[in-house]
This record gives sequence, C-alpha cells and structure tokens, in this order.
Amino acid sequence: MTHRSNVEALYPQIAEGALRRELDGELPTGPVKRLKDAGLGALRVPRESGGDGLSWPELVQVWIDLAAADNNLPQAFRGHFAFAEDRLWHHRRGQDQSAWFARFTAGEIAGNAWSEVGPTPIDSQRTVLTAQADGSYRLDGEKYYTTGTIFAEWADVYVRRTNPHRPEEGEDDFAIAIVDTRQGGVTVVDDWDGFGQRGTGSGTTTFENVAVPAENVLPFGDRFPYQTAVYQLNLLATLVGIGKAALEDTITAVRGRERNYSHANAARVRDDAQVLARVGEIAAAIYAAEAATLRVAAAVEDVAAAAGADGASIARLNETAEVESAIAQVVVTDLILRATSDLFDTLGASATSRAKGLDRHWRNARTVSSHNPRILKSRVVGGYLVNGTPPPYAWAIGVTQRDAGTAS
Amino acid sequence: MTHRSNVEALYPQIAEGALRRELDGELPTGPVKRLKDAGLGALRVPRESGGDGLSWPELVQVWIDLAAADNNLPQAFRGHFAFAEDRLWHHRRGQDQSAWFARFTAGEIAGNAWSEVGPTPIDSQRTVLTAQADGSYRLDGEKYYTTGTIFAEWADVYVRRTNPHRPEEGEDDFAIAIVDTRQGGVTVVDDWDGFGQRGTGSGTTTFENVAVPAENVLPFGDRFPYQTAVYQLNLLATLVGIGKAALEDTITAVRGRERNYSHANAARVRDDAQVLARVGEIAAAIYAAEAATLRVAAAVEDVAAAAGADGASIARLNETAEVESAIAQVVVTDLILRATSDLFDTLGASATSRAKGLDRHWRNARTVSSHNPRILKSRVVGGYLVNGTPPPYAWAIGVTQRDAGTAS
Amino acid sequence: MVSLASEHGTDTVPVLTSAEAVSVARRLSAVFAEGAARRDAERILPGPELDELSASGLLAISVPAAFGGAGLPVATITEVFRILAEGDPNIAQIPHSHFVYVNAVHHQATPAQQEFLFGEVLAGKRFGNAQSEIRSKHVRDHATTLWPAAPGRWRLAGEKGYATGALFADWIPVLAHLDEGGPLHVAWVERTAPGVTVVDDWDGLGQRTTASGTVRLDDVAVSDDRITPYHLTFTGPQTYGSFAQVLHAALDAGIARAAIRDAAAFVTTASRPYPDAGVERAADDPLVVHAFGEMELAVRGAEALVAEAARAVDAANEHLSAESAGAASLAVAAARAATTHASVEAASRLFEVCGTRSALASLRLDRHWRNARTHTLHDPAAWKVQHLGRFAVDGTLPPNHGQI
Amino acid sequence: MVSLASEHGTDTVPVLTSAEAVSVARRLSAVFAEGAARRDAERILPGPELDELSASGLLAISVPAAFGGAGLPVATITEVFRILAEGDPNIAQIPHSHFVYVNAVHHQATPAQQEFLFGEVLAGKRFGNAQSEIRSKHVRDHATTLWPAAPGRWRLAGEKGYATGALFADWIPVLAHLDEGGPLHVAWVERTAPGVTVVDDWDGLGQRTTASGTVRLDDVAVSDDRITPYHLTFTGPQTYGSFAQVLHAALDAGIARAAIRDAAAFVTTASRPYPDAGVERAADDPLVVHAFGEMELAVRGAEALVAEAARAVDAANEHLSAESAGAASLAVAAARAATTHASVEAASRLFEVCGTRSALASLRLDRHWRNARTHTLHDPAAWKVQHLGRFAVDGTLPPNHGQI
Repeated sequence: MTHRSNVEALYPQIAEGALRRELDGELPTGPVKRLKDAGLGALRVPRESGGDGLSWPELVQVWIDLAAADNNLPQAFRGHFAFAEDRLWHHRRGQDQSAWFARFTAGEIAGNAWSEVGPTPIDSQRTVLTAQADGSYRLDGEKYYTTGTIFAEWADVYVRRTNPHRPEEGEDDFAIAIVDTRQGGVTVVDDWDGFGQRGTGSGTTTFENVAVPAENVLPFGDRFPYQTAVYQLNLLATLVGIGKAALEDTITAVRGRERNYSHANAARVRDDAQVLARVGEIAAAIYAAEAATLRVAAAVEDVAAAAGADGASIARLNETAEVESAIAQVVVTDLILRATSDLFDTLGASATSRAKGLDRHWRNARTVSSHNPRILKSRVVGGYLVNGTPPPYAWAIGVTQRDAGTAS
Repeated sequence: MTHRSNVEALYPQIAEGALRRELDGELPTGPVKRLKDAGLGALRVPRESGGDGLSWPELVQVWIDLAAADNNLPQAFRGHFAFAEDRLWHHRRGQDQSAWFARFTAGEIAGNAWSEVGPTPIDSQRTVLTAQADGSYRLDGEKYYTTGTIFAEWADVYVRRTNPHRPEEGEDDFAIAIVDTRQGGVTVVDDWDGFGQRGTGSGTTTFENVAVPAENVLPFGDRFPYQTAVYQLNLLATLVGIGKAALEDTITAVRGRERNYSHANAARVRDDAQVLARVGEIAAAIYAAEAATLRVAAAVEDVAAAAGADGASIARLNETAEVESAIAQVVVTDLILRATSDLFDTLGASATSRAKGLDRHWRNARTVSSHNPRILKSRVVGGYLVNGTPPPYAWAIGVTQRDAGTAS
Repeated sequence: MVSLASEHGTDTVPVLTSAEAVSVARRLSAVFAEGAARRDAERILPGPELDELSASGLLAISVPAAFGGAGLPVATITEVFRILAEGDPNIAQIPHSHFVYVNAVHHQATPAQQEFLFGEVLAGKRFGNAQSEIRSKHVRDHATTLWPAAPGRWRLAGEKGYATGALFADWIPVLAHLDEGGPLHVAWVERTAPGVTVVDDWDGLGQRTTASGTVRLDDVAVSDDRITPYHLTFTGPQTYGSFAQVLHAALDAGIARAAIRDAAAFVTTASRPYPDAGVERAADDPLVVHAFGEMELAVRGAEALVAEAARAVDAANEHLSAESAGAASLAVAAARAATTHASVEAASRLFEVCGTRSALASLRLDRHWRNARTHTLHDPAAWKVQHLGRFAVDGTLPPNHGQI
Repeated sequence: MVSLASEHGTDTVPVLTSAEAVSVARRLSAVFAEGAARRDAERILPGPELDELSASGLLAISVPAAFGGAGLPVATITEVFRILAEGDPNIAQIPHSHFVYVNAVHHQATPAQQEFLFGEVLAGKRFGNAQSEIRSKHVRDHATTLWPAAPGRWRLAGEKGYATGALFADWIPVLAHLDEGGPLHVAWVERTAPGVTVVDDWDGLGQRTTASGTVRLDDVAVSDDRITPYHLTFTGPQTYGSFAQVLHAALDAGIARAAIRDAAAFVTTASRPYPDAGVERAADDPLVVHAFGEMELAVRGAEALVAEAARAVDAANEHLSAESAGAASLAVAAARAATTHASVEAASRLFEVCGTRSALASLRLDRHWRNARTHTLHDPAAWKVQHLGRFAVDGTLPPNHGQI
C-alpha cells in the first residue's frame, strides 16, 4: 500500500461530508487528520525515505481529485507542499533532510505564514525574529491568510531577522523561521471571512515571544526557486477539482430532473439536446482545464528535477514553469468560472435551494481566482511573449528581497 | 539521426513558403515530397522495422508543429497515418507487415478514399470492387474528399465487394482496397474548393477498371478500431498548429506596429496593456488547446498499446479515446476559432491587407472545424455523461457496416 | 411632483405621471439600496419597504385611467421595475405578480370585479400570487381545485409553492380548477381569510428576502364574484406573457446595473492597484477599466433590449395581432436572454475587477450573483434563445403562452 | 412614395421623408444583395449601384431643409445605412464620408459654400474623402499641405490613403495644413481636376470593392472659396465624431444581419441534418436552432444599441452640451463595440450552423467575416470599451475627438 492509495481510499468519505461541512461552516478538521495519517504530506518524500516519491504531475492529479472530494483540502495543504518541496530541493542539492522527511512520513505537516496585509509596506516585515545571546531566536508578530497553519504542527514563517546583540553583523535581513505551533505563544484563529473556500483554514497566526532554535532558521535566499509556480499550480488544481465536483453534481441533478418545459425538445430533461449540449460544453471546459494544469505540472517537474543543474539552467526552467503557470491561469480561470456558473442553465429553479449548495462551486472558484486576477495575468503573459519581459515573480525569490508575501 | 529530427529540420523552410503557397493557391507538393523523403510516414513504424516507433503523444506533437509550419500538411498525411496505424495494429496482433513497413520507410505513403457524398444512401457504396475469375479484383468508382491521395503512392479505398463469379458466396460485403495510384485508371483531381485548408489535396479520385491484387483487399471488419479517434486527433492537432502559427504572426505584427491610437495607454503598441493582455489570452487559449489535444493523444496511445488485449478491454479503451476526442473537439474548436479571429483586435487596419494573409488562420480553422460541427459534438459528450449513450462512431467500425465514410 | 388622486378620497395613493413614476422610483431605489446587503445577510423581510412602495403610488400606475388610475404604458412600468431592482431586486420581485394580476383583471374580470379590485389597488392594497405547484411533473400542471359548496359558493383547497408576494399581499389570486378537472380560474382570497396559510419556507441561494414561500388553502370559502376566468387561456393573440416577462427582464437588468455600481464603488475606494500595473489607483489600470467597459457594454445592450421590448409590448397592446404579439414576445425573449447573461456575468466579473478583498463574506458582494443566478432560473433563458432561433431560421413566431 | 423636389428643377434628386428613405433603402438593399457575392469574388467595383443610390435621393437626405434638402434625423440616416449594408456593406461604406462631409459643410462652411456644396448634393453629386496618411506615426498626423500660390489661390500637394469613396466621388474633400505646419483645413477638389489621381490599390481581405485606395495630389489648384475650416477642431462639444461612428456601427450591424440571413437561407435549403440529431431538416435540430438564437440575440442587441445611439446623437444635436455630446459618444461607443462583436461572431458562427458544405469558396459565404473583420478594424473597438469602462468606473466622459 502506498501513501497515495491510502489517501485515495479516503475520497468517498470526504466527499460525502463536504456539503454538510460547507453548510455548517465547519472546518475539515477530521478529513485533514485522516489525510495526514494516510500520508498525504509524504507523497513527494523520496521512496528511500519512506515517501511515495511522486512526480509533480502525479501529485497534481492527487490534488485535483482531492479538491473534487472537498475543495478546501489541497489549499489547506498548500503551505505544507511548498515547505516540503524546499526540503526536497535541498536534499537533492546534497543537504541531509532526513529529520524532516521522518516528520512528514509520521504525519506532521507545515502551514504557511508569509503574508502581512494592511499597512505593511513592500520590502519590510513587521514579524521579527530576534537573535538571542545563546544563538537561538525569539519570534514576535502576526501573519494573515496563514492557510493550513491551523491544521499544522509547523509554521513556515517569512520574517525580518534582527540581531541586537551583534550590530556589527550588519543590517536586518529576511529569513524563514520554521516554528513548532504546538508550543505556547503561537495562536491560530480561523477568521477567514471569504464567501468561498471557507474550510481552508486561512486564518491569522500570532507569535508571541516564541522560541525558534537556530537550525530552524533558513536563509531566505536559499528558498527553492519555483515556489510561485507551485503556489499557482495548487490553485489551478483546486479550480479543476471544483470544476469536476460541479460537473458531477450537474450530471446527478440532470438525471434527477423530472419536470421539463412544455415546449422542450424531449419529454425527459435528460434527453433534451440543449441540456446535453450544455453538459458537454461544461465537461469539455473542465477537460481542457485539467489538461492545461497537468501540463504546468510537467513544467514544474522539469525545474524540480534540475536541482543539480547550473544556475542559468535552473533560472530558465523556472521562468518557463512560471510563465506556463500564468498562461494556464488565464485560461483555466475563465473555463472553470464559466462552467460553475453555467451549470445552472441545465437545471431548474429548484437548483437554487440553499440546502443543495450548488452555488458553492462558483463561490469557491470565484474566491480561488480572486487570488490573482486573471486580467492581470494575461498582461504578464503578453508582455513575456511580445517583449520578453520576465514574469514578475520568477526572480522574486532567492534573487531580490522583494516582498514574497504577495506571491500567493 | 531519427526520421523525426530530419522532419523537424524541414520546418523553417516549409514555414517560409506557406504564405506564398496560400496566396498563389499552390499545393504543397515540394514540402510533401521532402517530408516523405525525411521519413514522416515512418514515424510510427517500429524501430526494429526502420521507423522511429513514436508514441501517439510524440506523433501528435510532430503534427502540431508541422501544422504550425504549414496548416495543410498533417491533414495531407492523415489518411496515411490511419492506414499505417492499421498495419501497425495488425503487426501487434501478430500479422507480418514487413512489406508495408519497408514501403513506409522508403517514403511511400497512402491517401484516403472513403467518402462518397451526394446521393449515396447510408450503408451502400457505389465504388465497387469486383472479383475476377483469377481471384484478383478490379475497382471502379469515384471518391470525394480524398485528402492526401494526390500526393500518395497508395489509396486506402472503402468499397463494396461483389463476386459475380461465385454468387453462392453470398451477398456483397464491405472491404478496404489498397490501390497503387501509380497505375493507369487512377485519376486524382484537386477540385477542393474550400476557403481554407486549400493545400490539403482533398480532391476527387476516380478508379476505372483498376487492378487490385487479392492480398491488398482487407476485410472491413478487421480495421483498427480507433480510426475515428485518430481522424479527430489529426484535426485537433491541425487546429492547434494553426493557432500556434496565428500567435506567432500576431506577436511579430504587434512588435512591428508603429502607429498607436492617440488616447492609448502607451506610446508603443507593444507596451499597451490592453494589447498585451489580448496576446496573453490568445496564448493561453492555444496552450490549453494543445494540452487537451496531447491528452487525447495519450488516450489513443492507451488503446493502440492494447492491441493484444481482449475485445472488451479494447472496446472500453476505444470508447474512452473516442469520447475524449469529442470532448476535446468541443473546447479546442472554440478556443482556436476565437483566437484566430481575435488576433485582429491586437492589430490595426493594415492587418487586413490580403497580401499579409492573416485571415488564412481563421479560414483554415473554420474549415477544419466544419468537418464535425462543435455544437453537435457537445450533445454527444453530454449524452455519454448523463445517459451513458456511446459516441456514435466508437462502434461503427468493425462491428456494424454503417457507412464509415461519414466518420471523418 | 406627486399629485394626490383626491377624487378617490384621502385613502387612495397618488396617481403618478410617467416622469413622476420614474423619479419616485429613483428616490425609493436609493433608499432600498442602503439596506439591501443587511437584509440579505440577516434575511430580514422588507415589510416596511413594501408599505412605502404602496404608499408612493408606484404599485397603482398600471390601473387604467378609466378606473381612476394612471394607466401608464408598459415602457414606464418596466423602467420603474428596473430602477427598483437596482436598489433591491428582492423588493422589486415581490410586486411582480401584483402587476401581472392587475393586468389580468384588466383583461379578464367583469366590470364590477374591475371596479372593486382596481379600487383596492388605488387604496394601496397589494396582490400576491399562488400559481405554481411544486409536486407537478410539468411546470404548468395544477391540482388545486374550487369545490362546489352551494350555488354561487365554493371552497378552495390545495397547496401552492414559489408564491412570491403572497406573504405581503392583501389579496391572493389562486389558480385553480373550477370543480374537479374543470377549466382553470382565478380565485381571489384575502390573505387573512380563514383557511389561508402562508409559510415563509423559501430558502434559495439568492433573492432571499422575496418571501417566495408556500400557500396552503384549507377549504377557503370563495364566492362567484371573487372568481375570474383564467387569464392564461391564450385562445387568441395576447401580451399577457410578454408583459410578465419584460418585468422579469427589467429585474435582471437592475441587478446587473447594481453589480456595476457596487464594483465601481469598491474599485475606486477599496481596491489596491496591482503592483505591476504601474498605476496609483486600481481604477486607473487599463485592464480593470477594460473589464468595466465590457460589463458596461453588456449591461447597456441588455437595457436597450429591455426598453425595446417594453415598447414592443405597448405597440402590440395598441394594435393586437398574431404578428404584433409575436414580435413583442420575440423582443421580450431577447431582453430576457440578454439580461440573464448580463446580470450573471456582471455579478461574477465584479470580483475580477475588485480583487481578493471583495471576496469577504461580510461585504455580501456575492449577493448580486446569487440574486441573478436565482432569479434568472425563473424560467429557462435557453428557451428564449430557442424561440429567437426558430424565428431567425424559419420566421416561426413563438408559441402563444404565458412564459414568452 | 417618392416626391420629386421640383423646386430644384429636373436635375435634382428626390427629397425623401423618413418613411420613404427607409423603404427606398430596403428596395435598393435587396437589389444590391443579389450581386454582392459576385462583386466580392471578381472584385467588380459597384459603379452602377452607386449611381442608382445617388439617383434615389438617399445620399441627399441629410441636406438641411433650409437648403431644400430632407434634413432627416440621424436615426433615419443610421437605419438607412444599416439596411444598405445588409445588402452590400461595400456599397454602404463608400458614401460614409459623403455623409460625414455633408455634416461638415453644415457646421463649418460659409453660407455661400453651403449653398454651392449642398446644391451639388441635391443634384446627385457625391463627396469622397482623403484624410488618412499611411506613413504617419500616429493615426492623426498629416503632411499634406496647401501651399500659397497667389492671393486667394493655393496649390495642394500630398498623398492620402484609405480614401474610401474617392474613386467614385465628384468632389474630394482633402484634409491639409493651410501653409506649412498651419492649421488644418479641408480643400475641396474635383475628382477630375488636373493633378488629382485616384489609384485603386486597395487589396484588403474584406470590403474588397470599396475602392479605398490612394489619392495623389500633385499641385492641385484650389481657391479660397473651396477651402473650409477643419471641422475636427473640437474646441467645444460636438457630435461630429459620434455621427461618423454611429454610421460605422450601422454598417457592421448590417453585415451581422446579412450573415444571419444567408445562414438561414443555407440551413433551410442546403444543409444536411446531422445523422444523430434524429430530425428531417437541419433547421429542426434544436442545437442548430439554439445557435441561431444566440446569433439573433447578439445582433438584436447590437441593433438596439445602434438605434439608441442614433437617438442620442439626435438628442445631442438638439441640446448640445458637454454632457449630451458625451452621452452620445458613450452610446455610440457601445454601439460600435457591440456591432463589432456581433458581426464578427455571427459571420464566423454561420459556418457552425451551416456545416461542411458552406465552406466551399465558390459560395463566398466567408465574405461576411472578411467584411466584418476588415471594417471593424477601422478604429479599435477596444478603445470604445475603454471609454465605456472609464465612464462606468469614474463617470469620466469620453475625450472630445472624431473617433468616438
């Protein structure tokens, strides 16, 4: 039994409770627990370290199908897969990551804590990691949109590092602190108030004088370069999964419809050519969206597999992955949003019952796609193709210290 | 050097002449000749028989890039790849096909001659193969839309077989005659009068008392089952290639534009956010169309690789390939047609010069997609998903004797 | 300027001119808009707002001049609906059946019934609706029946669903068979009559405060003079269907306009510019502006078709024939299809232009999409397109019924 | 009923009422439609057709009543354009600049010039256009100049492109600087004047017979009385741009309608039904009908916006202000964007509903798409959307120039 097969065995049960959790506004705490136990967090961990060693296209297929079962779950694990990828990147570049791999195979996961919205100016961070006299650190600050952290043993925190004890070491720099959320001083509040993706655990995390050992502080410049593409890919997979769930619900609802319009083409709705054609169009949109998303996964795989290559090759592959993720976002967003809104055209007025929750697919897709407006991505793609302008985030991590918190 | 690399080396030269051939209404006879010599027709032939042994996704990528160089070429070779696939299918099922493989590697190709439009009723064919006393055959009749046959050494002809010498052998049946086009009595006329895909060589082929040896007559029921999916896939690849060529032309034209609208967002057109966004949208549409097409190719590969499997497995895989090709057609047609028409939105009035031929992309895409109206395919897809209605052609070949000539 | 219809005494509502009606509607719409998000969030039914609407005279503008009403054209009624819906489409939807039944009284009731029922409307009373039955197979099957009780007296029994407006009505016109399997008639029962129960069990994802619940009729006494023939017999050309439909179209056009309005308000005050756009305000980003332009274009197109359709209904009312009624139905079909598309699209694209923060549930900006998506399913827009297509291909006029 | 304007003598064209103009346009449109495909295929310029158009009086309908003309409103002129374009949009495009320059004379010429030029129009003469210069960087840069020759006499030198109508014109108004770098003026030169060469070098993919070629001006003598100020100075509110634009919109609306008409004719007579549809005629396939419905819907929406825009231009002409002119420009922007979309889309979807056989080149059914695609690039529709967007976001009125 692979971790993957254990994970996939959970889908029917997870899917069954998804609508109820949505209507009750309940976090998917139980499903997340079971997925952690089943080894979802270890899917990319190398086989020799107890993981499944999945490729990116394989992992993305898992994300898509998981999102079809419950739209929130891949996003809830997004921060984990990014952090785990960073560990894998360094493993491939020769660093020993066995301690982390052991944690992941034991079911521990990490959440994300990078964003500071509100008054935070670009290129500054109010979450501060202060070096102590003994070489360890203390962390104070507040992060928003900490997706998945509420479910996680570890928080992956983007910080400003300061060393009051050794001013001679120069100015503050930016770093990543990996914080054990199980200790006192870490508070996670699920205050996410979106009308979609309500169960992603995208809350606020507060750190008050939290201890961080020195080995858990990582230089920001060493971060794996394709994090932006991975983030986008996670959102793309979520969109596709939402689309697949919407299609499934549509087909079920069409099969169940009894009343047809009296001048319709056929006595039964399920035989009506117009209705079938619309279902076909929705299915086709989702088919293309899934194909495009898996193609981006292949581009991410290319850069991930190049961990040992020279910097120029990595940069080139990373740019490709980044551009492809932007390209796919333009078209996938459009296809899925349209599909989740158009599905109502195949159904009658009874489809608008709140209890059926058929609007959740649109609300979820709309929320996911608000992360990076499609209309702005299309300009990035056009600028790259016409003028060779690099996508804005390909160079953001590991090269400059531009606010990476916006790269979500 | 593989055949594939030889073929790919020809693209720049082929692309350079494409616009001129289009404007002059000239058949791509030279490019076809060079492609035959380079081994395009042997790409699927097993390596041990002198071919490249390409998988379907690999072959489809070749088609796409070839169509980007000249939209007509993959379609001109469509009949060949179908016939060659039939040979490969029987090779995989244990029949010796070395004679055919030798011909293909020597640069000989086959064209298609299945359609009889006009008064032909379903389930009848006016092209008749008459058994002779010596066991050989003679062929008489006329076929339309014989795409590629004008360039081919062989014609793959769907016929009604009759045996006046042995009436006791029962009623006429349907068969495939493989006819050497180099002999007298075979006439191919390029009378294709479409406003697009003008260089596909889709003319009329006439057979007058043409000799066909018995070994070149194949039972219709033995035809490889996924021909319909292969045909669709060829059209999909052509559409994607057209889209890629259109995108390339658009980018070049945008880079070259000097005059901008005086209230525009930027002094240079190439810096105008609206123009760049539109280019990005076109690119994204083509990216998704290509991804969907390659995904169909993977489904075709699955059935092609199952030549040795039981009938039920083959039927199931074939149905999947068929449905996926229909699904992809719905969305790819829409994406490419829109892209080839929208490209003008990034350009000025000078883009409408006939000499620039920018309308050819739309005319070509429109012609390709008229082969199987998208609006009708969407119903097939919906019917399959909602009611489990099998797609109309999955069972047409090898099971019933329904007029396979419409399966294009 | 609102003039009081003094000839009906002080108990009557104002009789408005077209210009007055539009201006009163604008004023009320602005007021209704303020509370719309909160009513949607907390599901507060708009009782006081409806009373204000009645008092304004807007619900009486279709009463014929011969009966002391304003007798305003469909063009004005439609524009009033559109304006009110821009404020709160829930409030606008509630009197939809009121106008439809005022129209029915005009065409189907006896002079005595007209005198009485129009008088009620001029006195500020509201008509509801109890028409659809949920358990039927086809949308237009009915089981509710007027059972004979005594000469000239009947008892009405049955259950109706999606009864928008019934909760707030003074009179509920109920569609019922006259005796078992008999011809369809309309029984006018008072909301407060014994045996009438209105249950507020509507729980849709949008149009949440329309109170489109269930009406139960438990042996309600009805006398002959409160029974009118079914106005939907459609034996000849009619504009009953196109009138009802153009008001639905106006409602969706109002939702679409409201979505653009709220999107513009958000973008100009709350959206952050995208860092790479190189602009100070999100509202100056040419791609945001372009998206607004596309939304504006779709909504203007829909509005133009609504206005065109309303004029076509007025024209058909003036010279009624199969051709003029068919032309009105086609114009209305186009208006319905266009407003369906424009409202769903504008309400969805709102988030594309406003960015991440607009997705906060507390802002209730998704209510526009939920309202549009819910109301546009009232009857299928695909069928409007089908009728337009039949006309485009063959010149076939649409069928003669109440949904087009 | 066409009445002859006898007071201008027998040499003048009929002065038409609005109803007459529409009916004459319908008759001519039907005639023009017959030869449109052949003219496109063989690139036959429509000389006789233009003469028929002039003789009908339709090219004189905008001459003010004070000068003996019909003085018809923009609403009628627009509808006439739309109808003619449905017949053959090449023929309709040729007199576009004629109407624009009649309008210019109305607003910018001296009474004497008006008397003369309007007289020419009433006598059946046509105005062309020589405005754009191909080699300029911005669309509105100009190098053509009136060089001083003697007091009151000038010689005109330069080259103009995209000069639609010039080949068939009696008078060519040429945009030129008055002296080197001086203010822009319009020089009126006779088509046959020495030094005027019109080259039919237009080779577009669509609108192939509009003769939109090059005008070469080789020291053409022009006297003061044939020079009018540039009507595009835009120092105050104007409807010059919106009038020109609404006619462009009408032209695309006509193409769209023609595409539907030809598609319906093909589907009902030549298309084979799809075997699996289970219908006898392709025209009965619900999905084909649905596609027609969508096309019809888009085209009706575009037509409604064109009519609305024309009325807005009339309204602005009546009470000219920055607001009314801005509203007209926005209404026209919506019409242009909608007709662009509807014409390209209907002309492309034609093939989706008609099937494989419609792709035969000899049918020339692709001419609708080529015509739409070519004419809609006249100036960018994206900018119409941008102006609508600026208005929707911020209430910003569009700029004051000739392309909106």
